[in-house]
Amino acid sequence: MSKPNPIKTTLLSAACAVALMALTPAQSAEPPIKVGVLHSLSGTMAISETTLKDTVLMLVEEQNKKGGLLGRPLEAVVVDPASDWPLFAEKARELLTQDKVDVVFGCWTSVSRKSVLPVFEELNGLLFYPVQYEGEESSKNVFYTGAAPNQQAIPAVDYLKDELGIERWVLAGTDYVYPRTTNRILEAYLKQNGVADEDIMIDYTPFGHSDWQSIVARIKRFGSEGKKTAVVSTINGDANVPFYKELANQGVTADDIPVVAFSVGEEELSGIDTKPLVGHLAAWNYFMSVDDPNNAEFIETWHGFIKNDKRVTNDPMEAHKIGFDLWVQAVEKAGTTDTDAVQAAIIGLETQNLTGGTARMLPNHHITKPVLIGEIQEDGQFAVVWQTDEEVPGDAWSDYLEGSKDLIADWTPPIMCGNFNTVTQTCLGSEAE
Amino acid sequence: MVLGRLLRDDRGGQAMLAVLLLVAVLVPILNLVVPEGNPWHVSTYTVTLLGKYLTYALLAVAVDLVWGYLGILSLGHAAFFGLGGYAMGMYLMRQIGDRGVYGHPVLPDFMVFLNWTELPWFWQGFDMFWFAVLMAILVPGVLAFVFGYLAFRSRVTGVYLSIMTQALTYALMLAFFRNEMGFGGNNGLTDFKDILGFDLTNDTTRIGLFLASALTLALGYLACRFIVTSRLGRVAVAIRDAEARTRFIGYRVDHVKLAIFTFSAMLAGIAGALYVPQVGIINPGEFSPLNSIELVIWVAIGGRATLYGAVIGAVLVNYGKTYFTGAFPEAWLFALGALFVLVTLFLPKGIAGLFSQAVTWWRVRRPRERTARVTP
Amino acid sequence: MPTRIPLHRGIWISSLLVLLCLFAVTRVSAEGSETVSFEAALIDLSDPSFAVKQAAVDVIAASGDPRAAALLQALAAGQLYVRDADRALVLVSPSAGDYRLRDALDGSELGEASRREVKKIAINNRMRTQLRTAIAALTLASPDPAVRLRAAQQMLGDPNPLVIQAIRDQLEEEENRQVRDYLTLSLALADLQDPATEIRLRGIDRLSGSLYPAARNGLNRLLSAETDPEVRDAAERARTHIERMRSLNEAAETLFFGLSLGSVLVLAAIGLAITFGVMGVINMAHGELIMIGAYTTYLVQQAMPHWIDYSLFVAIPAAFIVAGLMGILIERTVIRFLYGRPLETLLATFGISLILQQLVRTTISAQNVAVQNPSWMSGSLQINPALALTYSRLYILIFALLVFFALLVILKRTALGLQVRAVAQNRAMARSMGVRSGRVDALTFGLGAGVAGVAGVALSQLTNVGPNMGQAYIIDSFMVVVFGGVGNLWGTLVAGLTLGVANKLMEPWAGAVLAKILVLVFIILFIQKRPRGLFPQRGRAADG
Amino acid sequence: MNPAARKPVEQLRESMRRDRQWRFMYSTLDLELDVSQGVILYLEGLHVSFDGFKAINDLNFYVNAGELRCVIGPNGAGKTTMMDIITGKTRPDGGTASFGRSIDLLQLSEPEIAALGIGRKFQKPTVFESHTVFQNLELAMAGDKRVFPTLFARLTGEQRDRIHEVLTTIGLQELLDQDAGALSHGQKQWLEIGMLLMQDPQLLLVDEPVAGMTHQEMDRTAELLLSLEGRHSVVVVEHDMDFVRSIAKRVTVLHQGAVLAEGSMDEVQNDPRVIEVYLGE
Repeated sequence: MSKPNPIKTTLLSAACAVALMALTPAQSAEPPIKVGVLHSLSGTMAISETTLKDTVLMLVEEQNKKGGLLGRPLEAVVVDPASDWPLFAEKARELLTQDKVDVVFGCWTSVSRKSVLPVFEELNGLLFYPVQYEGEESSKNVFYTGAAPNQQAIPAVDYLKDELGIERWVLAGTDYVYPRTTNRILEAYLKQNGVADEDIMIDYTPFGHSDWQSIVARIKRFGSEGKKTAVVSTINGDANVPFYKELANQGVTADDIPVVAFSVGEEELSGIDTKPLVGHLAAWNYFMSVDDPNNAEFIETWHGFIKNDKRVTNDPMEAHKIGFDLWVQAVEKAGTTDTDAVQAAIIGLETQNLTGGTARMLPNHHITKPVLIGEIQEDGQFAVVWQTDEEVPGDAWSDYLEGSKDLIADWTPPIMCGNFNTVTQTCLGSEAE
Repeated sequence: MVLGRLLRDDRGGQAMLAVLLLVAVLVPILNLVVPEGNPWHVSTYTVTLLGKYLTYALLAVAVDLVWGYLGILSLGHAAFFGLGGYAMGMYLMRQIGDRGVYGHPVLPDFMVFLNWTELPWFWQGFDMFWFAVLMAILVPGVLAFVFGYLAFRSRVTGVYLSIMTQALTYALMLAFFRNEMGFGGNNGLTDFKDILGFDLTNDTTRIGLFLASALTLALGYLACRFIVTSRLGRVAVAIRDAEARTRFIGYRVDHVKLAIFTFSAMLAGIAGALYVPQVGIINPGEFSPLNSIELVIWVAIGGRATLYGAVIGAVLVNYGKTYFTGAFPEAWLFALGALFVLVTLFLPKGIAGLFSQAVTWWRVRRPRERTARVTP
Repeated sequence: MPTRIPLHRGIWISSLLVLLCLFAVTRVSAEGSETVSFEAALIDLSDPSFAVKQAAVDVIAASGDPRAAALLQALAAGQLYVRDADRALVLVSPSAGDYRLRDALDGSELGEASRREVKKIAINNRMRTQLRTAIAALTLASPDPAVRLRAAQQMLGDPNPLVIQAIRDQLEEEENRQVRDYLTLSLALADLQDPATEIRLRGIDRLSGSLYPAARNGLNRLLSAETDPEVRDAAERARTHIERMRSLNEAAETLFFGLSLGSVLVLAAIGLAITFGVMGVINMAHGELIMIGAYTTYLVQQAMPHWIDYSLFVAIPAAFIVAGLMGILIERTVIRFLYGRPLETLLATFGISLILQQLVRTTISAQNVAVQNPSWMSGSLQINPALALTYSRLYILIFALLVFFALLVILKRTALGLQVRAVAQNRAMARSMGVRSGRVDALTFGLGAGVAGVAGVALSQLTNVGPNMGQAYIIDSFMVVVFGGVGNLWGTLVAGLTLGVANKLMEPWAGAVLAKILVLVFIILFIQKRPRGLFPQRGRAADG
Repeated sequence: MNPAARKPVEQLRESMRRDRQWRFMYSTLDLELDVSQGVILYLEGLHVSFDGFKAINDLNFYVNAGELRCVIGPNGAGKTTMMDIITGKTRPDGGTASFGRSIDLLQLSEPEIAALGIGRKFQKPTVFESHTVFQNLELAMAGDKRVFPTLFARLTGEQRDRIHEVLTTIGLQELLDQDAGALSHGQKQWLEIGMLLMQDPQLLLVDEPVAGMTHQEMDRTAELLLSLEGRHSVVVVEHDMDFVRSIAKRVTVLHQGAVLAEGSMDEVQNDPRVIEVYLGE
């Protein structure tokens, strides 16, 4: 049973493939800088994560066209954690110890991030995490380029409240940590804004829930009591199709009861018959339809790379783009790929958003983002109907939750802490060491 | 001596244990003594990987005991494995203490964020290692006992039983997904710090866990051998082949089934308890019915009704998975699927069957086959 | 069409429009634009800013121009485009490949145009609401009852006196029952606001027994303000009456939901009832056969994009054949070697299911695919204002029963059925009596697989179609078959519907997840009581 | 109280008998077999019907201790069903079945009945095919058959001797290490009878022992059964008249679930009803 580690061969092959793909003009003798890609290529999450894998490969290729980094070529190392959470931790360890990658771009679900977090902290690696998430976390080794709740949920609610005059709220979500946290934050926020208990309905469903009859009926009743009602949906990927279909069939249209979703983007829509969804909303930090030169260029390169101009771009892709740019800048600034140096260098760096404005890496390892509300159109794209005037800084610890309103994250001296309690002036938990 | 008796006519087992011993001795040396960079160095990554395989192997042995010898196809052993895992996970969570992100002295992070004020009753006592281990064995045991008592008493057999065990693990999965259950919902339990005061991230700790797994596997294997070589084991096979007859010569079939089923469940629980600290996370995915089916397939591939076959099957299939998921991410499911089909079609006795056939070929005096023919 | 408005009603409507118009003008000037004329507003419609567009809509609505209604309807329906060349507004209908253009105002043909040349006028929720109100005002007198109905619904509960007046006039003319309901309801609601007690009482009297949510809300609003005790308890009584009737309807609704969920379970399980129940094959690839059916639907729709409404009638036989052939293939290549070893069929078919999934991932795509609902499948059948049955569910319920009885007939009445049962009971005997058991096995399995495929067509209308969809149904299917009693079709039907209803009855107080768990636990305990399911099979064939 | 009410009350009282209230409160071992009347098996007024069809219809049947009784009868006469009732496989709709005078068989489960010393051989021989002949006998051996004793059980010297003794009785001594699955049809029959003997039962129920046997095998079987007479009570159900004549002293003829005739072979064969039944077919 004692055997030479199999994975080496694997990754070499994968790596070679990529290296070939990325014919760098600077074929220097310098050892390449390794970029790990940790996205599921099989299993349930493959639906979303495969695209992100391609995105990183594209970014690496582009960078190599520019002559690599520090005069060294970049080399992507791809592994498949197969939507299996323990496997995520295993593969992360593999990337960091076997392949000695300098940075990792990866993960989608919260549980996968939670699963790899200890590994990155133990081996002091770098992870760029591109998906909107529930917050309540800030690790020295992780950079959160997706939206924190205050960069997606709260602005969306503000829009519904102020622009559409919504008075009753249905918070519907799949039963896992992201919806739970988001809804608890929203509940607290709404109550602060004087919404009464009986005007908030919270409902959780299991993953891939497919029979929405009763719930939609309840929503319909809830909405038929005279006050303008909206649904704030944190329903996870697969369950959305039957949900929207049921809404449409029971005659709930976007103008009676609009649904604003946080997990439905261009990629998801491409797999849905959009007729029943038209007019419903989504809150993101990026829409493919945004008219901006950077965005146009990005879409063009993407279509060129994936060799299919039907493919859409979406928010997590932009997040990877931003993360990658910032990392490149940081490495150049630090002159090395050493983790601590890059961590020190990256804070405060800025890069262009694809939707205009700039993204800045904050001391809490989150970034500033504009928030856009889009309405779903027949063609599966979003028409932007509202957007924040300036970028919103990502907030690691929500101000609306009991446990965390006193916490801040700041990875610059003197605090250097992911969960610093401003009241007791102490750094809590393990990050203290 | 006992060991001798247990391993008589069990060449496969002897070989397996020998290899296990070899690995258990070599790996720590190659990992700790041999410096990194040296081609002989075994990375900690590989060590944990092996540790994981060993726990799977133990699980497979447990399944083979009930399926191979008792003829009960349990599609619910992942449930017992998972429960054992959760028991250990709860202990590890309690060990985190106030090092959680919210710095709460007692409550694990996910409880703080669910606004829970104090520890629910079923989390009491899990700060003690011995208690956690006890629970890792008892909880699956009790569940198996209750389920088995109902099922075997009312003579639920064959496919019905299999589907019921599947329902059991499915129900558990749904239950553990619920955050109200107080087991961390979909995220499960993770971010463990240390076990018995040893830092989990420490190489020696990992080696320790690896050795523990190896030892437990060996002991578990011998325990199962002891059962199958005893008269009880022969009664079990008798039940598998002719249940009614066994009843008529005066054995309480339901009692025999219950005893062995429960024991097997406990074994699975132990496997789970060893699995969690090595992979660093336990979540409801472990209860997924597909996992249960998959581990039945390990046994089938290794060779039903040969305990060492189960070990081989578990290690091979998982090694294959680790390899294929990296080698050809797009095609590995084809490979796996084809493997299952071909083995059932052409190797009804699995790999172990191949061995014994090979042996019988060149051995003049045919050694008695204890591996009974596979009958549904 | 508004040309045919009788004079006196025309006056009212135009005065109503005038009011809207004034309203609009103030609004528009607030927007900082000076446009008031109809033509100028037309130009504004193609403006990117939603604010400007809204202003323009108000103007158009108020202009009293005969073409307004048609124009706004086109805008609401998303058919209104602007031609880049001359910024002229055009009505667009998709034609082969490209667009067919008609002048938005006089409807004259403008010939073909490519997608590049025209740009759609995007609207948002606000504009939709605004448009509906405006259109309602313009079309209340439309000759088409359907249009009038929509208008009446839209105006429901609008306190604006002019609107009320318009409604009153329309009511005199109106002969369509449904429209009358709405109009009278609006008036009743108006009555509630009336200072005069007896008028309020009249309103309450009219409202009591009406199931429209608006009625109950009206009463609630009244009760929150009302002081007069007489009116109060009249309103109270009316409300309790309404509530009782509503709760009755809700019960009926829940029952329907249950049956519908049940029918889905039955559909998913019925194929398994044959492959597993009759042939004793633990077919883990069953879910994937369903998936194949669903994907067939998708491909059929791809093949006939302009005939979505008929696609299902093509898809059903197609799915049956494709899945059926796949089933026969599986049976001939793998399963036939495994008869009498049911537990090993489980392992083999599980392998097959993995292969089929990955096959779809690689050949079609890892993403879900979009299967569209035919128009006749969407929407719902309004029994009464408080109870509506969604067509898709209704048809699928019926469809499930059809499939079930079709199978029953095949198994009980046809020669094949006879042979199937013969082989199932005693293979050797059947053989010796000249039944070609090999052929029968293949056909039986093919039948089961085909039915699974047909189920896939139905499911594609309810949920998403992707490589993993099979996994979602396999376990439930086995539960249903085992619960019903292996080898008994009736058992499967009863079991499926029972579980569906039980699930839905529990869902309101237990929540979706807990309900499912409870159902599972119930099944486990039930099987302990009756080890062979609801309708156990007699004789030796049952001994698995 | 009125007589109508009495019967339920009786039933209640019966069901409330303290010693019968909880299954675990009494074990089968303390039930003493009482053959003081010289009768070992009483079947009285038994009724069984399978959805309408009366398989057993007011059957009264007695077996004396130590006798060898043959039961014949056309198909569907209820022979096998009778065996099922005795061994607890089938519960009758009415009537009583007791082992000796005191032990009510209808209260007991199959293993308990087996433990009391009623052994049964099935029509179709069922032995444990993946065990050796020796192991088959070992498993059948009388003794404590609860789980843990079985787990730690070791063969003692005299147990071995007992097994070998039986091996010789059934004439399989040189095949003791062979897998039972590899035995011939006849050998399986004998092995099964051997397994019965290992339980040293009071009463053996032997169902069609010679079906599909060669003549030599039949003779061996006949000897075997005769050799049991006296030590055990044996009930043999058989179709083959020659065989029955070769072993029977008393013969019972079942017809339509009831006893049609009883007596020596000759008496029975000359009984007009019997002839009518057999020729009637």
